[in-house]
Amino acid sequence: MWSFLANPHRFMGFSRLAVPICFAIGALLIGWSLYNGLMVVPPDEAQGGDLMRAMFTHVPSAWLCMGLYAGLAAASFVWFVWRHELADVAARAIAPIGAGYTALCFVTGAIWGQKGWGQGWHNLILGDSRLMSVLVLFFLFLGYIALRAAMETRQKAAKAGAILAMVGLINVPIIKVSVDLWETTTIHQPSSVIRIGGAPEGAEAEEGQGMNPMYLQQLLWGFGGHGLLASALIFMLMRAEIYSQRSDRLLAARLEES
Amino acid sequence: MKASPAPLSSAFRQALSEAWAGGSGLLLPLGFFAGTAMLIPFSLGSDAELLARIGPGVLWLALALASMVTLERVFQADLQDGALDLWIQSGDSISLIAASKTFAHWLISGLPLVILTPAIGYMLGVPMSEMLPAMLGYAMGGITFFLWGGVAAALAASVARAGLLIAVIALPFYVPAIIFGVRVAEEGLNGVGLPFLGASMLFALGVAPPAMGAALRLAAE
Amino acid sequence: MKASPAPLSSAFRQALSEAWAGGSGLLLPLGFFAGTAMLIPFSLGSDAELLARIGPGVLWLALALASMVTLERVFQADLQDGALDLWIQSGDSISLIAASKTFAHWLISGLPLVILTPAIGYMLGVPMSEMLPAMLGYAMGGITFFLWGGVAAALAASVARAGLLIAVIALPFYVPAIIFGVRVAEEGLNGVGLPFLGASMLFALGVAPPAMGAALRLAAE
Amino acid sequence: MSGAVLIKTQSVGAVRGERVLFKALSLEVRSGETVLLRGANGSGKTTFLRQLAGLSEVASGAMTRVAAHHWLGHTNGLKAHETPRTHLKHWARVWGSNVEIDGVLERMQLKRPADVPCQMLSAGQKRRTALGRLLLVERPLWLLDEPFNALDTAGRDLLAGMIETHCAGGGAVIAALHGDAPLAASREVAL
Amino acid sequence: MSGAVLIKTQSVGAVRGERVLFKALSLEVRSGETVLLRGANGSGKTTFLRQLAGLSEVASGAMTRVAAHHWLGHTNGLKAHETPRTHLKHWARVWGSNVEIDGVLERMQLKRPADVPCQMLSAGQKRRTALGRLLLVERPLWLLDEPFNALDTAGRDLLAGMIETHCAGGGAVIAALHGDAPLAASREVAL
Ligand code: HEM
Ligand SMILES: Nc1ncnc2c1ncn2[C@@H]1O[C@H](COP(=O)(O)OP(=O)(O)OP(=O)(O)O)[C@@H](O)[C@H]1O
Ligand SMILES: Nc1ncnc2c1ncn2[C@@H]1O[C@H](COP(=O)(O)OP(=O)(O)OP(=O)(O)O)[C@@H](O)[C@H]1O
Ligand SMILES: [Mg+2]
Ligand SMILES: [Mg+2]
Repeated sequence: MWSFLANPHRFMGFSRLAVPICFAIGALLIGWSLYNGLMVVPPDEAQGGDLMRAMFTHVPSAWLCMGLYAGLAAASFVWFVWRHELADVAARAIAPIGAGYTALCFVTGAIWGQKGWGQGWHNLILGDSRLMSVLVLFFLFLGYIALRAAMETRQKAAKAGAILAMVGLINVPIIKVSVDLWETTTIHQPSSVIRIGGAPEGAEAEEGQGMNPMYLQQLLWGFGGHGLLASALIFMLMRAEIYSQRSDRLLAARLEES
Repeated sequence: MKASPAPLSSAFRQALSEAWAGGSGLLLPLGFFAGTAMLIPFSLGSDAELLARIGPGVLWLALALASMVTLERVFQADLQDGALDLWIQSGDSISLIAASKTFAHWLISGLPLVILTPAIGYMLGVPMSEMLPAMLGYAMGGITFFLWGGVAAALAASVARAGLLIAVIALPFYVPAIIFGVRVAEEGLNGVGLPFLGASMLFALGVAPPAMGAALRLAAE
Repeated sequence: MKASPAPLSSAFRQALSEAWAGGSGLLLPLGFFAGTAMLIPFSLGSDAELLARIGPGVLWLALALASMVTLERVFQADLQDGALDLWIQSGDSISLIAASKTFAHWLISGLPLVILTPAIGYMLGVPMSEMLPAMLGYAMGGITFFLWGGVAAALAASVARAGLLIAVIALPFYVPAIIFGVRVAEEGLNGVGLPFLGASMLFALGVAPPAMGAALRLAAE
Repeated sequence: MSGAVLIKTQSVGAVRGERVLFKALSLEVRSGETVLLRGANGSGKTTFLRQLAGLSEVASGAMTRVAAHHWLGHTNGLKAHETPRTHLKHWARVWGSNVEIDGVLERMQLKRPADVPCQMLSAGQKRRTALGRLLLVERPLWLLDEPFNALDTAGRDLLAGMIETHCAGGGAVIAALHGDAPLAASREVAL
Repeated sequence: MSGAVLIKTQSVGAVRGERVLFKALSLEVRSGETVLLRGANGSGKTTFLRQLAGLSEVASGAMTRVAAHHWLGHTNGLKAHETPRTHLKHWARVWGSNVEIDGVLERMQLKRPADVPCQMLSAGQKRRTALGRLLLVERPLWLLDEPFNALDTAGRDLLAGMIETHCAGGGAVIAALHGDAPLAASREVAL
């Protein structure tokens, strides 16, 4: 599909349909997960009571922001090696959305943590390794956006951005390792989703934070919804960029004539 | 020396658009201060009480850094591209022009710390009551830093790679502002820090522009 | 790409003399670090125990700052005066040339902190046993900083006023080195910090030069 | 030689390093004149022009400046992020000029790259932008350091025309120049 | 036209911004030739030269580089703190040349300012220093962008002589130039 879409014309055709569809389904899924998450499922007192309902945004956005950085690096790689113009358009569009989801992850995490971690937990934002690595990810996005904005031409912005995104990707696991090795007591809970299906009920209960399958369902709906929403937003930005490139070209052609 | 405000406002505008063009507007300075705040716990450890106590002090270093990093190239670029020659011959006070350029750069690169102070302070666990004094301290201290940094940058304009030179010239001048600035944050608006911080800012406002002017004339020779 | 070492050593020598000429030899970097160390008690208060605990961490920030301030102009000047064009066409690997320039600048602007560590540490009351690990940490961390700072500076070489941009790009890359560097100082040479600091330095040594090379080629376009 | 004196130097000298570049240089320029400074590379033309402009100190002798002047040095005075239009607008504001910028751009044949940042302009386009400053406000004396550098043939003719018009209108030009000039000099000064 | 081909382009094009500067530019330069690039300001001479030198990417078409080249652009490539002597020594080391630097300085008439930092040199002295690089190592192809700028009459003749000798010895020169050249061009290419 990717080689099929590499042609901007086909992309425009595809995305004209894809944007509204992704928007609609994404909104539906997010709405459904939020409705269930906020209204239906019982609050989990062990995890902050009603505040834990932030989870249905927090966890999808946490997954997405990491995925989007990988996507940014992949698009940059494709552009750098094969010079597919569309890959650069995609990279350019992914960056602000990725930064947005990183911020969303942080904000929802903060809301969730309000009660769960007790008063004054925010003292620890800068002292917690999980939180720090998300913050560093945010800065990688930010640096990428700022670098692109500072370059004079689109070509240069594309190339400089690609170099930074690729180098940054290899830096991500290092940051992850270093931050985990950093002497902090993370108050963030470890990954639990993956164990939900496989682990026996007892083991979960033992942990005292086992995830109710009902939660998991909403999480997955939410993840799907946010994934589609992010795709729709990215496609939209890409379309805007392609339009502006086209109009630039038209304008230049008209100047050339006159 | 004419008294018309047009040259000053144009110099201000040009510097503003220069600072803006160099880095996607305010996003960059905001990112810079947030980024430095992010480095603090890494280098100082994650002890919450400690962070709340010294974090704001470290941000003074970030502000000092921002002033030097920003100003290093301003006058040197003017010298190299010949714009300084034009300014000196414009018939307006080169001191005032330099001051208004410095002010523009403070707006872009120094003021964002003031704006970010509540957010960073919240993350570091600084008590709410200290926030407003801290902001005032960063604002007045920032202006002072940028003025002295401008003097150092003007003095170093004709030296090829002046980065650390500027720092060494400027740092001693930063000391009073830091001392009083920290005091303002600690003892609030009623303490003795505020008038002294104000005095050192006014002193910089009075002395730095003519010094910049003289240094720039010298650089153009 | 020829394999002769002459171009690399010449690039190194040229950069060394540039750094030396730009700042009256080693005096300036030494002054810079001593000056920053002097500012620490002013901004953080004079509690002896506190100073010994966090002073060394603040020096990490000073080192990060020195790397950025120093490198900002290096590649930008090469671009503006046309020397970059010559390097790119010299037939040698521009990556290696950039790396050797970076190394020269580290020697002048980063190494002095290592040399000063005993003196500053003594002033701040840091225990003697932590001195050697701290020096090792500053040395290896400094090389890492300068390499990543070089990448950021090369990426931003064609941007007019790139100071803060370079900082924002480079800061995330500084994080691992700071974390491990601080650990090395705390837990000594036998801890887990040293191998990890070494690994992140080696990683930078492997990845940064090609990235600098690609970025410089782009800047010259 | 009937015009009013615009600038006058009396046995001016310049020292660079330990070297005396020139001494006892006396010059009187009146309105209507085109004075060319001639001399080998490094003979001190730029130094003298900078003294005339008040940018460098005079080592010995005296200088009387009567009229306002325009300056164009070896460097163009353009900022990387400025476009020709914003550059000219900026100096028009500083100098309090009401000239229409579009007209100046037209005259300097800069219509096309009017909105391209100077960083990306060709050498000649940069020079033309700098020359456009001369048209923003009327100033009797023009001090030009190798102004024909980087200009194409059309640009040379354009500048020669500008100088001619300026001198015919009571102005004067002092220009450092190498080789043949496409303009009629009323006087040449050898350095 | 009997010399060996030194460089060859096949319908090369360049795009700047959204503008096509030139397209389908084909050129074959053989040893012994002096090719002048002509064109108005902003027509793309510098861009084309940078493509020939491998500094800029070619938007379309193909380029075959056979021989090594020397490059002299609008900028001289001098560092502010370098003197002409250290600059030439530096590049001689990089390029593995054993030429005597004193001889080159003599030839470029730079004996006097040989130890003055470039920052303080006159425009023509800087240009001469940059031109001195051409004498450090033999390279068949010289790519020169307005090389006569800032040179005085003696400097022009000097450079014209250098170019003539170079071409007579089997080299070739591609130079962008405005106005009359003090050298015999074997071919002119209009952009
Ligand atoms: C600003 C604060 C926070 C940030 C930056 C943050 C960041 C993250 C990140 C990056 C992930 C994905 C980790 C992974 O899948 O490996 C994640 C997942 C998660 N977070 Fe947070 N978090 C924050 C606060 C919180 C709080 C306060 C809670 C609850 C007490 C929480 C609960 C969770 C849960 C349950 C997951 C899913 C874990 C899994 O199964 O993978 N987070 N968070
Ligand atoms: N510190 C110094 N020591 C020795 N000589 C110096 C010093 N500073 C400048 N000079 C010399 O002063 C002269 C300055 O000349 P100037 O730039 O005025 O020449 P010019 O006539 O404009 O030459 P060009 O035609 O090349 O532009 C040069 O010869 C330069 O070498
Ligand atoms: N981003 C851009 N948008 C529009 N035009 C651009 C852009 N970048 C460069 N240009 C144009 O590309 C051209 C570059 O020309 P180049 O420097 O090769 O000219 P040249 O023939 O060397 O001219 P000169 O004789 O003045 O040196 C200029 O006309 C410039 O305005
Ligand atoms: Mg001159
Ligand atoms: Mg050109």
